[in-house]
Amino acid sequence: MNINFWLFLPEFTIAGLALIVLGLDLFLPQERKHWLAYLGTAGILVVIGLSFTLVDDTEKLYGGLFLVDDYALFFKVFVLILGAAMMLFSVDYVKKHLRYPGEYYGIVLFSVLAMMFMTAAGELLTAYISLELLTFSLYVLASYARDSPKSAEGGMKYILIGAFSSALLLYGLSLIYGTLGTTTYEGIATVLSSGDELQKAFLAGLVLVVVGLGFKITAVPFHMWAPDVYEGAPTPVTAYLAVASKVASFALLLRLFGTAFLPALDQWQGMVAGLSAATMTLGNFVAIAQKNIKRMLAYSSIGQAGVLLLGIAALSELGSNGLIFHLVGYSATNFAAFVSVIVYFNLTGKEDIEDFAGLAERSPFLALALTVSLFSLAGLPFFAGFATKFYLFTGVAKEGLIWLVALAIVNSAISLYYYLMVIKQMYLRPAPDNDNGRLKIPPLQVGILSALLLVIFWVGIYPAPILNLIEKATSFLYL
Amino acid sequence: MSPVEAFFYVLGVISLVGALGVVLSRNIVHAALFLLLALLTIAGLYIVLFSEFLALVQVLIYGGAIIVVILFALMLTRTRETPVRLNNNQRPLALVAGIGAFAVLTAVILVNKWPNTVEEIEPVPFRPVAEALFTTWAVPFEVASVLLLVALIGAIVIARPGGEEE
Amino acid sequence: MSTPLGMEWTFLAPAVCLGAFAVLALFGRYLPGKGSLLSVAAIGFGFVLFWLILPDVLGSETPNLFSRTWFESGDTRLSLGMAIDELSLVMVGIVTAVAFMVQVYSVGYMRGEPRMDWYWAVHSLFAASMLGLVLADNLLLLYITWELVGICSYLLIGFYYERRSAAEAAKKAFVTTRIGDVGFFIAILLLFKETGTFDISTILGSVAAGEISQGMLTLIASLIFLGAMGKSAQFPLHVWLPDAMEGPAPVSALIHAATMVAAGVYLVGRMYPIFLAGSGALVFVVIIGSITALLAGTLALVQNDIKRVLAYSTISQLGFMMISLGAFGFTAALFHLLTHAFFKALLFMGAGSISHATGTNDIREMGGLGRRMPVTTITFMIAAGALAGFPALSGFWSKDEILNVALDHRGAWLYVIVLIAAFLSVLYMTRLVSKVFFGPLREGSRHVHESPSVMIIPMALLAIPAAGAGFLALDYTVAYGGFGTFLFSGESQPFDYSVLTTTLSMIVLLAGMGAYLLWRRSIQRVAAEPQRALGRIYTQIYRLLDNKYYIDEAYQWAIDKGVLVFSAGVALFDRLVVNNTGVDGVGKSAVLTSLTLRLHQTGQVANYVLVILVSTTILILIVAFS
Amino acid sequence: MIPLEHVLILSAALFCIGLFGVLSKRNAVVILMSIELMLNAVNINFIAFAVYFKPIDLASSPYTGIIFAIFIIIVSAAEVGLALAIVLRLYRNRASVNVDEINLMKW
Amino acid sequence: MALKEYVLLIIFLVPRGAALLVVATPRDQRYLIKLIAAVAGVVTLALSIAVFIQYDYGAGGFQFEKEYEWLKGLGINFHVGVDGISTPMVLLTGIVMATGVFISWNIDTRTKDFFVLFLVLVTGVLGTFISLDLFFLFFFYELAVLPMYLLIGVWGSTRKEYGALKLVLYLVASSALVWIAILVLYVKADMGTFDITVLSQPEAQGRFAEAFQRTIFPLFLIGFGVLAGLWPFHTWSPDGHVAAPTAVSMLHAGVLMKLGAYGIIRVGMTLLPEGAQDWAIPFIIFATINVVYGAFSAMAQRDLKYVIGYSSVSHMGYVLMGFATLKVTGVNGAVLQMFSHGVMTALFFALVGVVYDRAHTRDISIFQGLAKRMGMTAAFFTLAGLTSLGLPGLSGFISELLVFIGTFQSYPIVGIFGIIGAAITAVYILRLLARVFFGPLDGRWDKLPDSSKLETASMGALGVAIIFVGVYPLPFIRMIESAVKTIPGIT
Repeated sequence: MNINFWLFLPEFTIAGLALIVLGLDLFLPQERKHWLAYLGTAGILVVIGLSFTLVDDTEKLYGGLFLVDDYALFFKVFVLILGAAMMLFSVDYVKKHLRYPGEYYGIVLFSVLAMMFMTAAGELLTAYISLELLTFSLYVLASYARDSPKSAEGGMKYILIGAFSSALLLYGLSLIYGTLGTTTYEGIATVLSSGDELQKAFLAGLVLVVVGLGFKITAVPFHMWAPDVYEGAPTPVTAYLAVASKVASFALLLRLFGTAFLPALDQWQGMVAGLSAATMTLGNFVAIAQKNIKRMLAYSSIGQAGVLLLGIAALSELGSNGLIFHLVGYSATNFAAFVSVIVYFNLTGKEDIEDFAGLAERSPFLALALTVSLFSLAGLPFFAGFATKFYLFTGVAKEGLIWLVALAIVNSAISLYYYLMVIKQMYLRPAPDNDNGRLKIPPLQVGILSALLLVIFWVGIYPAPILNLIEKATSFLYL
Repeated sequence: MSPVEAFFYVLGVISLVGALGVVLSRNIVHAALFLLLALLTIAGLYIVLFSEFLALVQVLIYGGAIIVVILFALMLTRTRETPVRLNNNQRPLALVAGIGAFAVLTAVILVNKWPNTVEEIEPVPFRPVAEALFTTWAVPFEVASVLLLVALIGAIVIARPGGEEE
Repeated sequence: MSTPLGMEWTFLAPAVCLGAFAVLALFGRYLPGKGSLLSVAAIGFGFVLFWLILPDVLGSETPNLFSRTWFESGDTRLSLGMAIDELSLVMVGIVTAVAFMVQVYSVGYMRGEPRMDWYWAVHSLFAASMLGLVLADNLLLLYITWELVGICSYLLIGFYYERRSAAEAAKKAFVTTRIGDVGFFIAILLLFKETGTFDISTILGSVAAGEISQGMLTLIASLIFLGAMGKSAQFPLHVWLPDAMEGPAPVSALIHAATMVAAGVYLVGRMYPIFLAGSGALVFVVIIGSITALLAGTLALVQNDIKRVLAYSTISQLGFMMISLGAFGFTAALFHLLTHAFFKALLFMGAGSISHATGTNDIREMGGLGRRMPVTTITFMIAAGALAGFPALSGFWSKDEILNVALDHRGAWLYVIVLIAAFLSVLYMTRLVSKVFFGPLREGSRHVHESPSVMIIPMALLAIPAAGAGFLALDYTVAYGGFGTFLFSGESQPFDYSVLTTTLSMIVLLAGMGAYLLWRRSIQRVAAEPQRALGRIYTQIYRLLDNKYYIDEAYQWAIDKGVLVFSAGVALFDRLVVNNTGVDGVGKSAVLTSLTLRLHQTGQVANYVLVILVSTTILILIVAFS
Repeated sequence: MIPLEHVLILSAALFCIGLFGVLSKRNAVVILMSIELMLNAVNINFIAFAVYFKPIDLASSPYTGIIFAIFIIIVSAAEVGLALAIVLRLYRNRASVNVDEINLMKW
Repeated sequence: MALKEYVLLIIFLVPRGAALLVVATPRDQRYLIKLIAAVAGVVTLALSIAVFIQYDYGAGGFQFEKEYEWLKGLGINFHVGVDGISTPMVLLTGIVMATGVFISWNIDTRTKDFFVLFLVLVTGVLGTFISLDLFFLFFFYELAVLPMYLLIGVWGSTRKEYGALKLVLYLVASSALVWIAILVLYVKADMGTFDITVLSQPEAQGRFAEAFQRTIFPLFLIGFGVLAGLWPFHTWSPDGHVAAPTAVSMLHAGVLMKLGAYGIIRVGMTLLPEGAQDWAIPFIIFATINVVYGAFSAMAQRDLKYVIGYSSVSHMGYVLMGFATLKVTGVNGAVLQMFSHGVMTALFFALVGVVYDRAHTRDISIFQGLAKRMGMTAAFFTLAGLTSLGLPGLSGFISELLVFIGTFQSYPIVGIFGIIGAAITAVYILRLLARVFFGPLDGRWDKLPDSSKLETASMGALGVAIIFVGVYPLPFIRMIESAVKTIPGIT
């Protein structure tokens, strides 16, 4: 086998970077550990730069296990950016609340590596093991706040349910392997499109795969771990869980369902549509009653997962473009929301919705950032959320799933209610008398937030360039 | 029924007994030992299925490593306040759900037409498996190694003493 | 005949007044005399213009003037057009003459009042609108000006808006007439629906051609009459007019006696062919007219406010006109309108002059003013005589005409009704005159002296037509064959002299005056002893009249207990049902759903796993075995 | 030869016993043990499929199932290690490893 | 001229640019901020007048068109243009915006935030009126709702949190229906475009079968209707008005509610003519209820703003009534009523704002005789009131007349109710005037100053617009008709 190892350049570099970070950690004094985050970020930027050497390279390595194409490249750059952002907005939080920063950043880098493999996997085992790597990293990160009982509780719930659901996933994979005799996406697609009647065991396996992956993307009814874990985890990790993990999982899902399982579309479309409907409705409704902002955002991102699932349910060119487009907008938006919460938490140590009272006076910028991101999450125009949802919904509607789109739109409207509850606190309520000084936001956080807001506005107002990239990426799906 | 087949059924029954022991035993340490039993008989089943290599791995990793870790953990977390209730209060529901799942899976297995079955199963040779593992499956292999690294670091970071409220 | 000015220039009269309004509204406060001069000049111009175009109109066959598209929509064309025919001509004459006199009179009467720029502006607007009303060749313009005179009336009644009563009276006037206007407006739109035009002559053409069904015409005519009832204060919409006396006296003279309130009569006259075609409506007209005439006549008997007496008298006289119209007496009605305009305006001006001098409107505080204010007294007496039907004075002619048509077309019952009403008018006028001008001079009236000449000259001038306008009924020349051959609907109605009527009306006149004397001499003495049966009856009747038959109370009750309660009910429904239940209920139920739903998240790993397992099993069942 | 279905049913039975354990146990360590049972059941599946089927393409050589099983064992080992570390941490924080007592976060 | 081609873009960009400028201005530079807003307002007004004058209604159709590709994948273009319906609406927006800025001159709490949001609101409104692509129409439609929450919640009064929340949620929820309907149209037409001008062509129309239109039209009707105050979905409106600060009430009742009506005609009736036909009778019944119900509700109110709020509900009923006639004249009247009511109600709210600003209450029952001290305010209030009750010579008369003519052509009974509604309006308006402004002056209001010069000028501008339309409606009607008669299904 002749392998061009240059094609692994990004992965190798990131792995090396992670090891360097872990190594340097041994030598850096405690107060300089945050340099590792900057190092990691810089490294990621370099890797992004390097990635561009791979533009338009299309290869199937190891008999289709590892795919090099623009789809993978798009998502690699995407997750790299997410990883870099995550490290940057973790810095202050890690300094204040967490021990062992070196390992933290190292594991973040490993998780980025895992996500890169997920986007490139062309085979079930590869996909599975990358997914596990990601999940493991997240288990660790979610339990990272050693002093916090909530963190450990979240970690425990996460790993137990995670292990359980990967057992289900594996059982499903075994059934698929058993009925089709192959695990590569290409092979699966070939067998499925041969026109034979689909086997019961395959269908059962398919369901189990959906369940296993549904767990990762917090699809209802496999979502129940999410609120607890999100609430318990250190907030930057929550953001990461809600965004990066979902992006990578959807990258995987989309490739899997858009290539391997595409011929069996009729069998799973209804199921995915049903899950999508349940996910967005439940997530949105339960979010209304939340008091903790992290938990509220957790439910909100469950709701968003339902919206994202629309793209899988209505798998088509427009649908998958819409899915990725929405992922882009969603990532920036949700990151912005979480970063605002992190910044506020760093400054005040509070994270209940009521604690945000008077933020508009105390820090107009922070209030604006949070407002913009919440409005964007609600799918209001001018912000990313509207454009991306509109695109996605149009794609889904075109596939004939009007009822689902209608439900999604109604859900967007409902979601506005609980977002407004936060905005109400920030703008309409005065800050408590004993705690109403102006807040000084560190410049780094201002920078991150501004960048995220820019992306939100950019996607919302002039998304054509991004969509061009997305269209190029999705052309590698067998649609 | 050939001896091999008989062996299979015997082992199967023992593994089931072991498994049931895990979930039914009233003593945690006993449960762990039942697990060991189940895992070892499953290794035996692998041999019946001509996968000696895997049987080896099973015994080494499960029998050697995992059970030990579990026993350690049990010791470290043993609480003095007895009597210990091992089952939660949704047990009847769990039973129904478990049986239901089993019924559905069995139905799937029985209804399904399994294609391409070989006439006679053959032993799985070591060498090609090893070769495949390091060539075709190099990518997952590398990922798995990173995964172990992450698990290691994670376990150390999380379990290392200190930080809890004393 | 050479004509000094073509009648197409008539439009200048309202146009100049409208221009004056615009100037006054914007810059009035900067003009000398707060703009009085401009306003008077504008209407004076109109009065002159009337005489200038008069020959042309008399000599012309076609009553067409000018018409200009205002706007178009779809195939609907709305034009602003004017036409002058005999009817309009008469009205223009009345309006310009009375308005001119009243405005001049105002200069004296209103001296020293605040906001006079506003007063003059509204007067000009009124003149413009009223002229527009009588000249309009289409219903739309007619309606517009109809509303505009209404609003001018509103604004002028409320001129002393700091008085609560004035503010309320203004509101009452507008709202009450508005009720009638609803009918009128509906009628206009129905006519438009039937004929596709607002043009009056076209509409009347189609009516004549029988293009509209009988029932529809009756309906439309009734609706039009509803409008007229509001404007002309016919029962039961008459309640606003007495209250409207809160306005300054010149306003009452002009708007609430001579011109605007007569617009209802004019309207019916203008649309008379429709009434004739849908003749059921005329019965309605005659009944309403009769009720009004009698009812207002009785009410005028007990009023102590001089202007209110005159107001009820106006209502009653308008009732006469309506009776006449309802009895096919088009000419008689319009003739009475003409004479009434003069003598009633004069009466109000006199009343204004008196209250200007005495500082009160209450006739119980007056008395013996005859010697102190000779000109006022004489002119007032002339007008009162005209109203009462004193021979040769204008009212004598017109009232007899009404009696004649009532007898001819509706029979003796109506004749009797009119006679009774006439008797009542003699009675209350006698009461008024004797209380105000005769008897001893009151303590508070020692300083009283005659009003300034800027007031009494217009009065004197107006007294001429008030006395002599009746002679217009007679034919003098071949060209002018009397009022009845000049202004008629259908066929000409030359002056109809009836000995019976004249005799009876003379008897009524004398009886009325005699009755008053009787009243003063004996009945009041009877009334002073309420323990006797006769006294009790008298007191009760008096109370009934004094409370205006409780009509206002009935309205108040209907508004308070009906409209307001209904609207409060609607508002409450809106709050409780639509909003709190419908809207907030949805919101609350969403929150409730959320509070319930979130309980599924128990925090127990085992539950979470169970849910996953059960749903997985179900999904497998569905997907694999469906 | 043992019928494939028998192997599969055996694995299904093991799987469901594991499931039942996960659903009904309080102790986190016992739950982990049950999960191990489930993973072993999956392994039996993979191996059975690997040996019973003819290969159909190169990448999925007959050994795919075997390889899969090897990886699953690796992962489960790592999982147990990590999970126990978390359980230990939890025990230190909360003095309990009974998952039904650990519900600070709910609703 | 080149500039002429871009005038719509410029109009649309002026408030947006101004918003950015204000964002860049330091918070404490209050005067500068107001100045920027004022300049933006005046420029927008001037440009909208220019568009109004330049629009050639002889030629009709869409003018000043510009089209830029935005998203090729979905066929979304940024396509702007105005026709005879949108041109008056743009003018209306210009007028209300400019006056709104001046009326808000006293806002000194969080001035910057206020004007940013205000300008965003205007951007949304203008964007909706000039967009010819359903996507952008909807985009700006929602954008216009968005700032309302904060504008009301922060600067409002009387149950502001409730009012703001209800308003925004209600409107966004209703726009969900619109969104759904838009997507359905897109899919059904299957032409890969959201462009209204394309979707109204026979090719697309051929694909909208009657049954389909009948199903989808109610989505537009209710979705947009909520914003237009359609009964029984109107309750957000009075509450929202009451809670909102003056300028926002002005824009809101004056322009924002028109967006709903505009949506009904521009999208619903244009693209689904047969659907409109089928729903005409329920539509007109609801509109009639609007008129009468709104008027009666207004009569029972004690808060000045509630009166005006419910009167808006009532008056918007005439707009809907006019639409439902499906007659050229009726629809003309409805569109003119949108303009007329916009100006009138803006004036009303400005006046209530002036009174509230000084008296700090809006309770009708405790006012008495304000005219003595606030002559200008009283005069303008009378003017607005007279417009509201349909006095000839003022704009309301013309529009209502046209609506009635249209209604009488098809549904005389409804027309009668409409006229009765106008009479009821007269009752409550005059009661209000008599109560609040006339009668003896209550001592506690002895010190109230009259409206300031700036306020008077703003109100004067609105008054001029009212009278202009009332006296010389010809250009408006010609313009509106040039567009209305091209709408299929309107006879």
